[in-house]
Amino acid sequence: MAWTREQMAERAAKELRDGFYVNLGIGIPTLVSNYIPDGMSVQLQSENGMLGMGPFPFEGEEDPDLINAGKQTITELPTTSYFSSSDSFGMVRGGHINLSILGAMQVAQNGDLANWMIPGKMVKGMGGAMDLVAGVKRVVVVMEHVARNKDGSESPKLLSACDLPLTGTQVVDLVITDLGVFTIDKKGNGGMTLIELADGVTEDDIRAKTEGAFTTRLA
Amino acid sequence: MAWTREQMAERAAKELRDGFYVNLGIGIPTLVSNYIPDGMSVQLQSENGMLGMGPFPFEGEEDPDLINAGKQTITELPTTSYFSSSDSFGMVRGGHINLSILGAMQVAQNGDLANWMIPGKMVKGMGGAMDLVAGVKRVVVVMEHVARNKDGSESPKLLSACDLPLTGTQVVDLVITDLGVFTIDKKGNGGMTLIELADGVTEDDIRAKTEGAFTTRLA
Amino acid sequence: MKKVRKDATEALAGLLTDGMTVMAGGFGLCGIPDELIDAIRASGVKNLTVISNNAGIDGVGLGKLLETRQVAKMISSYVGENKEFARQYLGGELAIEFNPQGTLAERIRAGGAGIPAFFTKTGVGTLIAEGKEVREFEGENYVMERGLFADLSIVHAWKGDTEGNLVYRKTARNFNPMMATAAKVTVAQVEHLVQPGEIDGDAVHTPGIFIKRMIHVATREKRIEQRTTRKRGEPAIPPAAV
Amino acid sequence: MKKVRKDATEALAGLLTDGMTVMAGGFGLCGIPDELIDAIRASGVKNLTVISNNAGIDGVGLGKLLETRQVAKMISSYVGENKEFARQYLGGELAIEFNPQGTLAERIRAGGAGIPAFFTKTGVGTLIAEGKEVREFEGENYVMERGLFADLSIVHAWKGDTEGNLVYRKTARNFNPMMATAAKVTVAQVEHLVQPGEIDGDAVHTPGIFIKRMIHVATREKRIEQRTTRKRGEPAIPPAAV
Repeated sequence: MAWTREQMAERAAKELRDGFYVNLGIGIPTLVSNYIPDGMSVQLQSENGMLGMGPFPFEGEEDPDLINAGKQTITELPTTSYFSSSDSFGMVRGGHINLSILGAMQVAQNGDLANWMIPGKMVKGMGGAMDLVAGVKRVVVVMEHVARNKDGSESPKLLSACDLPLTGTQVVDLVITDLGVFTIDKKGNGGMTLIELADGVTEDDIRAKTEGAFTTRLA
Repeated sequence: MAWTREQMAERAAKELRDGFYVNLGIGIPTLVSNYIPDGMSVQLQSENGMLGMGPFPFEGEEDPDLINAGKQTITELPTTSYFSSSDSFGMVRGGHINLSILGAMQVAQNGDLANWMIPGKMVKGMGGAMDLVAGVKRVVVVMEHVARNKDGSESPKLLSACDLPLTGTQVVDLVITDLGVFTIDKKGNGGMTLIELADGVTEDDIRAKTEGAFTTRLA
Repeated sequence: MKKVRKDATEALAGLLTDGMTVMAGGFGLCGIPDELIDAIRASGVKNLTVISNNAGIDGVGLGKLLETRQVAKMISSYVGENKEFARQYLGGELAIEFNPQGTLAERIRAGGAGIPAFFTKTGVGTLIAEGKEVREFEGENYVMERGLFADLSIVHAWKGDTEGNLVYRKTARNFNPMMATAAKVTVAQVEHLVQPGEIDGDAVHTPGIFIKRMIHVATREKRIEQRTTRKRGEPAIPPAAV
Repeated sequence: MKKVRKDATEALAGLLTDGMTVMAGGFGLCGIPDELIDAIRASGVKNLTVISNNAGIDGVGLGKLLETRQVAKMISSYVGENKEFARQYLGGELAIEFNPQGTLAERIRAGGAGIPAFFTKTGVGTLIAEGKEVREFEGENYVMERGLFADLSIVHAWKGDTEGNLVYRKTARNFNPMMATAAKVTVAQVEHLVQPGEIDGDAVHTPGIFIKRMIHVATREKRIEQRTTRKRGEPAIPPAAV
């Protein structure tokens, strides 16, 4: 047993607080918006220049001038404001966004993150990921616990050190995988700590699939 | 015989070109706007955040939210745009303003300019002057040729080197005084050149009142 | 998350401590957060470092905080219009750090945008560059200036919605937008308080993310520092030639 | 001083030279100056360095300049959506300099604002920082990045007056405002051309000073890269919870 994508998103939503401004990456992080508690005010930032991102438009109401950072058509809300890319990343770099939830290829026990480049493969670029992980106050990674290789084998993604080129160093605060939840003391020496297990998952299951060192302090 | 303030302003207006964006300092430079030729498009920038400065308002129509950098009430034009102080000085520092016309206490033959501080006297601050002289493409100084001291004596203002604290180094392109006009090769070694005499003024008159070195090349 | 507070005193509650750094928007008396300044005066908080382009005039704006000796230091570009300022400054009671106006604006913008330092050619070769790194880029010299970040920023806007989205009016914009981004907490006073949706998203100058608390200020007389006018029939100066 | 030109070809006349650097606004296909790109293609100018967040898609936007091999180098943050791009890049025909998106935006803004270099924490400890100065401020490391300035910028705006004052629409703003400030010459295409006075001075995003030439573009179909919709009755995702 492990968490589904939806359950991972639901768990990530517990990191939201009333009044937060949040940037969600593509993939599972996008699903987090389904689990914002009723009555909680959370404004979503899209780094291409928008605060207060609304839902997808109804069919036929798409506006080519209104897209998110994943280039998907979206809508605006009464609270929406638009701004330039430099103002948008001033907001990001300046630490004004409370929370960034994003995916990763690898996370190291010191909070290093790799999610933009695999040597030997076509590199598409880092987009805004390096700015987000460097600038946002709190960075939450949501990812599968292991990578499934083409030959059917599995490779750990929670490592003692990333071997892929980094997106940022000592930037990750929390990792949510399909097997459990880890905190990382990114600016200190506290390392990585397992704090929650997915339903039916044991600490031993996790140890078997985790290359990085961690201590356990389950609630 | 020497030029009046109005004649100095009229001479300075000859530096304007169609399509120019211009910043005018307080005092004589402000008068330059009286001499913009008919049909020439010149937009005046006010460094507190406005492009397209209009005339003073009619009595009773003053708007406290609409002032220039001298804190005077002004009006807007159809072409007017407003922006923040950082955008305004981005415009200045980035070299987008074609011409700055301002007053000075001292100008040196290499283009150094002093106009913000007299040691021993209450210092009010440089305001935007340092940014303007450093950033604007072409800097024209309009000033009296000599300073009149309290005891009735005169001190030259066109010097081999400024003795007052500088506003900028090698920044002045042209100096218009009540006695004549000088070019300065501010980035090269060409020094200062007298190119025009006010009506009835001789080169000897100017030599007698100028401490800085200059060559003469009258048109 | 309610941002709107009843009045200036409530909006600043818990935010004021002796020795703190406060940014205050405005240019001259244009676009100053006067009601918030009044509340700071009433609080009695002392030993402030105030970052503001100017220092008000006697009895108006920051001039009020000078009268009560609540300001220990100003970071400004021009402070000419204030007798009480001059008295304290010449008497050594008040420190002042002069910044070129554009450098001041950019330092604040940098502080808000997570930029700890930048290079500018403003001030190279002058007193302003003393003790600072000067470096050559492409054959020209530039001085390194540092970002500024305050404990509190107070700003004035023309219109704001309850989300904190702000719109400024004409030259009352000036330093307000950058200051709104460059403090741990920013409090705004707005002349017109509206509901979300009443401000076009394209017209927002300061997104609500930067505003933690806000108040609606009843219309009060705005002071004019230099009332300049022309008579009907007089030539238009500066010109309307476009 | 007439800024409005008849069409894109006339607007770019005399401005295009082989080997030049061109900034092109837009994010994905949103807010791209497509008509000006078409005219650059038609001109046949070669060996361009293009600064743009993305590289268009096959047959659309900058994709058109890739097809004709007019681009020698891209400075971008993300270039994923283009087969022809991938082919030329993997074949060594096209150079690419990746910049983090926020660093790219700030480098352009710096270039336009006369800032030759600034420090950012983005990219510290990554490939991006290699060969660049890293410096500590207040206990944290930052990498020095340089301003960018182009020979030509081409931008797209929703509305513009004949003075060159521009207003962008929604997320089509993106990189356009900074790019408008960061080139020797900026040419704008506007969807709605109006007379001075028809745009409120408080609503101007790009003041006319930055725009040297402009064209009115007849409405053309704007392309959508990722058409995402919801059915009526479906829950709103992302949510409208405010």
